[in-house]
Amino acid sequence: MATAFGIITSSANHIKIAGMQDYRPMGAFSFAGRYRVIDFPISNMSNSGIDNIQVYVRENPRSLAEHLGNEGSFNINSKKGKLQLLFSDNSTANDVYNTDIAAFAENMNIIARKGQEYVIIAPSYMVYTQDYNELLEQHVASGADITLLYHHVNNAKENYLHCDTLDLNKQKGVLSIERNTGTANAKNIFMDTYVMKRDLFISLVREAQKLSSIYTLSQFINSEVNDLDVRGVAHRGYFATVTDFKSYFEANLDLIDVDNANSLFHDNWPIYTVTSDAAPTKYYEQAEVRNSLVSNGCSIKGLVENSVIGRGVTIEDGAIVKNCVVLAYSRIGKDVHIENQVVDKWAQIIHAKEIIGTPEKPGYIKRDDIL
Amino acid sequence: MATAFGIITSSANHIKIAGMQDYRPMGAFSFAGRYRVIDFPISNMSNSGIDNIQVYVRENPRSLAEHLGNEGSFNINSKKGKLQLLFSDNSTANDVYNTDIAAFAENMNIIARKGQEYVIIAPSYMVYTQDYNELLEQHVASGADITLLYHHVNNAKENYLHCDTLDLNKQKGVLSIERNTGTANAKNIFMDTYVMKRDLFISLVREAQKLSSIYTLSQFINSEVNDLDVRGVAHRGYFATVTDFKSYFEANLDLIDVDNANSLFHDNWPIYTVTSDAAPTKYYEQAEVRNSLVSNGCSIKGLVENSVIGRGVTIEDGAIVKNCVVLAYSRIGKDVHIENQVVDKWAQIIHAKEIIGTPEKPGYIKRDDIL
Amino acid sequence: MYTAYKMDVHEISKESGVHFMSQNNMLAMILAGGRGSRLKDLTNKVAKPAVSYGGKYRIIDFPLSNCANSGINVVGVLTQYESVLLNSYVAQGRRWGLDSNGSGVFVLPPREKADADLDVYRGTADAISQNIDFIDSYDPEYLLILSGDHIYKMNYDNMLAFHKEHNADATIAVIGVPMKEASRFGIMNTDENGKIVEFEEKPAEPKSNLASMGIYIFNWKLLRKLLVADMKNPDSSHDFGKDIIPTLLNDGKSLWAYQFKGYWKDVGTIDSLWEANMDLLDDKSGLNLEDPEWKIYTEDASALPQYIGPNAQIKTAFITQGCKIDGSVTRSVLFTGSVVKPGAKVTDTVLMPGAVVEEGAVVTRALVANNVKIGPNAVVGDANSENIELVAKNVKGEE
Amino acid sequence: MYTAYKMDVHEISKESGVHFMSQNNMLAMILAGGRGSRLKDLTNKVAKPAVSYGGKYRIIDFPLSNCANSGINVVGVLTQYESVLLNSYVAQGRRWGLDSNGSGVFVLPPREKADADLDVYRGTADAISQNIDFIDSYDPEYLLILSGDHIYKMNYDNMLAFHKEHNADATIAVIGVPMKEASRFGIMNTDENGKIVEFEEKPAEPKSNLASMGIYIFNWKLLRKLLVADMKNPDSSHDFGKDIIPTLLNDGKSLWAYQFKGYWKDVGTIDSLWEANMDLLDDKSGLNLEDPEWKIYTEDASALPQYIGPNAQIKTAFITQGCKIDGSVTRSVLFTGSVVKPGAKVTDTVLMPGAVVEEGAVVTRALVANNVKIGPNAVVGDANSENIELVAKNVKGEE
Repeated sequence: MATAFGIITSSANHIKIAGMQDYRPMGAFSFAGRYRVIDFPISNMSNSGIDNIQVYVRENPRSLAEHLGNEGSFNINSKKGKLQLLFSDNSTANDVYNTDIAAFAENMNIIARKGQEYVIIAPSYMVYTQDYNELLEQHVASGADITLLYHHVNNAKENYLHCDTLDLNKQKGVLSIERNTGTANAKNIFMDTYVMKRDLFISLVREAQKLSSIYTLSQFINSEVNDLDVRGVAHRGYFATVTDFKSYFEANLDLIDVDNANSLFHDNWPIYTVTSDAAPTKYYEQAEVRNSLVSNGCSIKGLVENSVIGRGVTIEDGAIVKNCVVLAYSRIGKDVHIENQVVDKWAQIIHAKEIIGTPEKPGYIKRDDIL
Repeated sequence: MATAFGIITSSANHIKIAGMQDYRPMGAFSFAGRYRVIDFPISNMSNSGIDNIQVYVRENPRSLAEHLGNEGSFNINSKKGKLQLLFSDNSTANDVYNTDIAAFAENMNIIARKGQEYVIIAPSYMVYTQDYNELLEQHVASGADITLLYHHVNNAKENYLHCDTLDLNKQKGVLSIERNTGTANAKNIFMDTYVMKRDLFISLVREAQKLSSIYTLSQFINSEVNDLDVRGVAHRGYFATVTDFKSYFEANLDLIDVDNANSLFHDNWPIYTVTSDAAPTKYYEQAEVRNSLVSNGCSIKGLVENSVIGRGVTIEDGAIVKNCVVLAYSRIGKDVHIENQVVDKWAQIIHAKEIIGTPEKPGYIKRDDIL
Repeated sequence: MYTAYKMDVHEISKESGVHFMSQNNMLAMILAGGRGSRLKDLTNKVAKPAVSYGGKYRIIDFPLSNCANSGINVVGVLTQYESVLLNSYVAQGRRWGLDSNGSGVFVLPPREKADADLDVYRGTADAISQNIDFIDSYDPEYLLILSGDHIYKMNYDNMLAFHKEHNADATIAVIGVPMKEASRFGIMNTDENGKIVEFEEKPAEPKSNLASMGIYIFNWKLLRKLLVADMKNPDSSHDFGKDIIPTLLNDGKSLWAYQFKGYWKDVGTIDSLWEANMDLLDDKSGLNLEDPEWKIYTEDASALPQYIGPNAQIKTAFITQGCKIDGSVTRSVLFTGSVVKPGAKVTDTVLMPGAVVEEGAVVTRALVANNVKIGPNAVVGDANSENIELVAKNVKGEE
Repeated sequence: MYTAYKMDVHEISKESGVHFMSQNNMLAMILAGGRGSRLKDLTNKVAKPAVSYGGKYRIIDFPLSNCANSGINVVGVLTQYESVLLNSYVAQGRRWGLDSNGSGVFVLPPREKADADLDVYRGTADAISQNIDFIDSYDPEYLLILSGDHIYKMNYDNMLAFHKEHNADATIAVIGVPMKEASRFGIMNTDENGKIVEFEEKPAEPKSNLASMGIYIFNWKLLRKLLVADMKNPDSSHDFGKDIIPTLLNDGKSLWAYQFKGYWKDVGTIDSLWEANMDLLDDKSGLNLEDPEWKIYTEDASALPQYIGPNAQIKTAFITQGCKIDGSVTRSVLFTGSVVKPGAKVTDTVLMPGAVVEEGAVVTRALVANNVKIGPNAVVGDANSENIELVAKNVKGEE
């Protein structure tokens, strides 16, 4: 039986989500009310029996460190397993140096001590479910050097613009890995998920470092596709990226659609998270709630429609909340009307009476802000 | 009953331990074989019923993050309590800006949300036992604004040179807090431990920030001793600082002395740490061990005298280890002779046959080094 | 040299089974052996303390969370009847943070010993007596006795402070009940300072309205002596209320009443269980489960947030994660994973975990048990009924 | 719309007591009810699986650590006799990392049910039968049965792979024993592929040397059926070896022998417990407790590192934290908190937790029980004795 350890990468340096990212790394972003984005890759690994997981973090580690503080929440045996946060020194001189390769190289002595034969690398900023054990078996059976997971989409002209795409031959061999430039709708979006032997991974990191300090792992593999057997494997089921503000907003609202929820959440594949021990939600007599996901601990007296409501949110009398993603502990005051907004944690909208965005250009309310 | 939350501070910017500190913050330094320095302040707080603890970390957080990953190891209820790691952005421009005040200010929104009336601040780089509950009661009863813990010593001319001292009046009122300049042997060494109301603490941090970006908390309190009622309380029992390489070396060997151990470790005051699940230590037929503290998981075939041996250390046939602090997983090879050394983790001394330091100038062997 | 290390005693005794108790030096024992037979079908396979309550909780979450929040870290749970679910529920101490190094929730059923055959607990006091060795292994100064089937939030550390302040031999928590109901309770008659002068079990003519809540703090050394004597007494019913407390009073010991003010409910019947749930809809009931300083902890169920469908109408409700609602819900409490389908009407009702109300069904003044299905267009319960209808079996609907 | 969320089934069933099993879908049950009466005074107050071993461990740490390392996350421990220490020891699942969300170590003593009075377990199979509802609540595909009193390191996940590979109905772990001792064991006779053709309990003339280790993997559905039938069979002794395995063979089921190679020891007597400890001094014994890939986890005692005094002489020893040694120790194993004072001589001996050897005392070929004190200049044990001397009471010395 092949064994693997897991690596969960932080977002690449070209991905920025203004606002929210000032407070936490993308993996710690709230998702579907009670989860964080990183719960998905960690649960995928935990459910696949991978109990040795390294999580790379670049900036603002506190929220992620707290969330991942206890392996037990993710059903990882704390004795046999390890959920390890690895920090990388950020070059403030120029962000181009802060590559995944640089982070791996910095922690190479820890990687080199791992006993597992394989490594599975997954991003902290994409949402999907995948049995990595199956993927690993497929990888071993195929004889490939590297297996890359991708998702075929038909809307790549206007979406996934921060992602890489895979160009594949008939045998699913990877011909190239390149940034999606929006040239066509049909594309294989690379899910930044890799399977390979640990030793190959170590030598790739070392070689890449020798050649250029700004190589990323995918760029370097792209330069090696002629020498290595690199293959793509198609992912099925729900897939979302959190690579810009709009994709974050849309992915959250996606989950209100039952079909999407059904293709992300499966029997016997629990998505773990850290409980906040919130009480159930209280709906008052005036409440009107439709077509929404509501987390525990809320107090609702207003109208909520087509929205995702995080834990402990207060929605007061006469408030109207439509097409919004409201993060935990926020408060939408009396008679306040908001549409197409992401309201960050602890924000209070009490003085502003109307904040309306459009689905194409949703608004953002900062954490701890009082409006 | 007064309630307090705890703050454990990282070492001030003038304290540097070349070598070891490259790999971990001072709180994560190994102590007495199986502990880390920070186990002492955390156990003091946990045993005093303080279950809300903030630990500030400046650099190389990984080892500390891992060590403190699980509140349960320190007997802190993970639901009611919180052992929280707070990071501070280090100004790389000039280290003088990286003060404790700057770190507090950066995390002020979290401090401001605490429900406890008092705060107890203790350093991560000093070793002592103290019932903080008693100290808090004393503080409340005295009516002082700020209580500072100090230890009276009679050897301050050549020791404690990186510490502050308290000048006290007859009523134990603090007249000044100043760096020990080695002018006299009898001094009250300030243990960098404070008790005050949370609200006073917050306003001190805010005021200090307004006045100068390089104020430390102790400097600012020193400037306020005429306006505030600041008092000293004497600590009794074993006390050691880990503020330079020599003090680290000596504090470790101190504990071999039964009297010191007895004044640091008390009944009903357990010092918690994280177990490594090492097996007991195996002594072979050739072993010769005297006057030493030996941790579990070692394999000993050589001679060990007046030394502190960490977990999982191998001491081979014919090796001689005297007056040494050997950290975990190191290996002292066949016929190797070392004296007055600190051997860092994972180091292997196998080729060098003799490494001899003096008690006045102990040597340091780097982590992962092969000599 | 060798008088050495003071740690000796502690280390050695720890290894041989004596453990270190933190902070308040008080160990808690929860009496959780009740059959709860008036809860009928709800307790067929589940002991009463494990019955679900308040959307996401079980009754025993209350004393356990109170212990965690009061700084008590070692809790024994005395179980007896049909306890497999209760045992495995409380065994996972992490739910209440009681899994740290030095903490634990310990299930204590009757057991076979070298000198005694397996036998049931004969009474509340006997349950403690049979576990003297467990308690001794922690060497506590104080022992807190709790019941596993009451809903309330209480700081036992404050009660201990009261106990110490009065230098009491035992302290009993009491609550004021309406005078006309006092004869249903064990009543404590106290002097003006709160010292107990007399205890009357269900007095026909009560002299006071201070009812015992079944919560006791004892000095362990004293109680231990009494229990050892009580075990040998053939005339004793081995009960705290009937035997131990009267003995203490007869012996002239110093017993104090600690008056509790706040929400407290014994959910002994279907009606009172339903009422206690409905109390959660009323901000004035005095039971607030959202206080960040005194949370009630429970099992961390893996469930999506509440899904509220396009046809949902929700007015005055207490709903937890994992519920799916696309019908009408009014003045009701919905437990984890319960489902209300389009066109269904749920009013003045408690839906226990996994209960499903199919399209067009109407449920009124009912308590629908775990996993029960109310079929399409079925009608259950009655707005004018005196008692709450317990629905413990699937109800067939009309397709 | 409402056929909705596939999570339905899982969430609902979870709430009603069916839990999610991770990874290998195998639940383990450890039979830990043995009195261990041949261990004499060591098991007066402690069930055999809780007896100390190897400096810092207890015997039951071995199967529990094996489970943790094999990716099994739910373990039932069937206890019966004098189990308070054992129960509270295993209840703290964090010791083996078995306290994650979804994991647990569950103590399962006999219990009272709605339809049955409290009664002891009648045999190994009956102990499982009485907990069918517990097992069902996890809905495992495979059930692993273990014994709580053997010392060995074994990957049960590999055994499960073997079980699946052979499409077995049941797989039994076996170990080769010397042919002349085979008649003391339950012997499996297999065909050339390892399929079991016959089982003989303590055969006078053994046909094979493959002894059952009392470790079984069953397909739970099949075993469940057999157990239900066995419970009702008045002629059954309700034992796996005597009843269940023979029935399976008679029914023509596919039983396979999984051959284990490695260290395995049943520590049933004082001599064998002593020997198993001495094996730790020998690098060639095959029992390595230092393998980072297969650690044995145990209680995390709060103790200082070993203090080795200026007069100490230690040759060939296995010593754990909390010990204080200032005398001579040769070929011995010292448990947590044991003390050897100046001038004392400890040879070929096991000092259990907290044992103290005072100045000038001489202890040879002995096993000194927990917290026992050997007084100054006392002489205990004999280098030429056939059996190991168990010292269970303090020995007075000469001052």
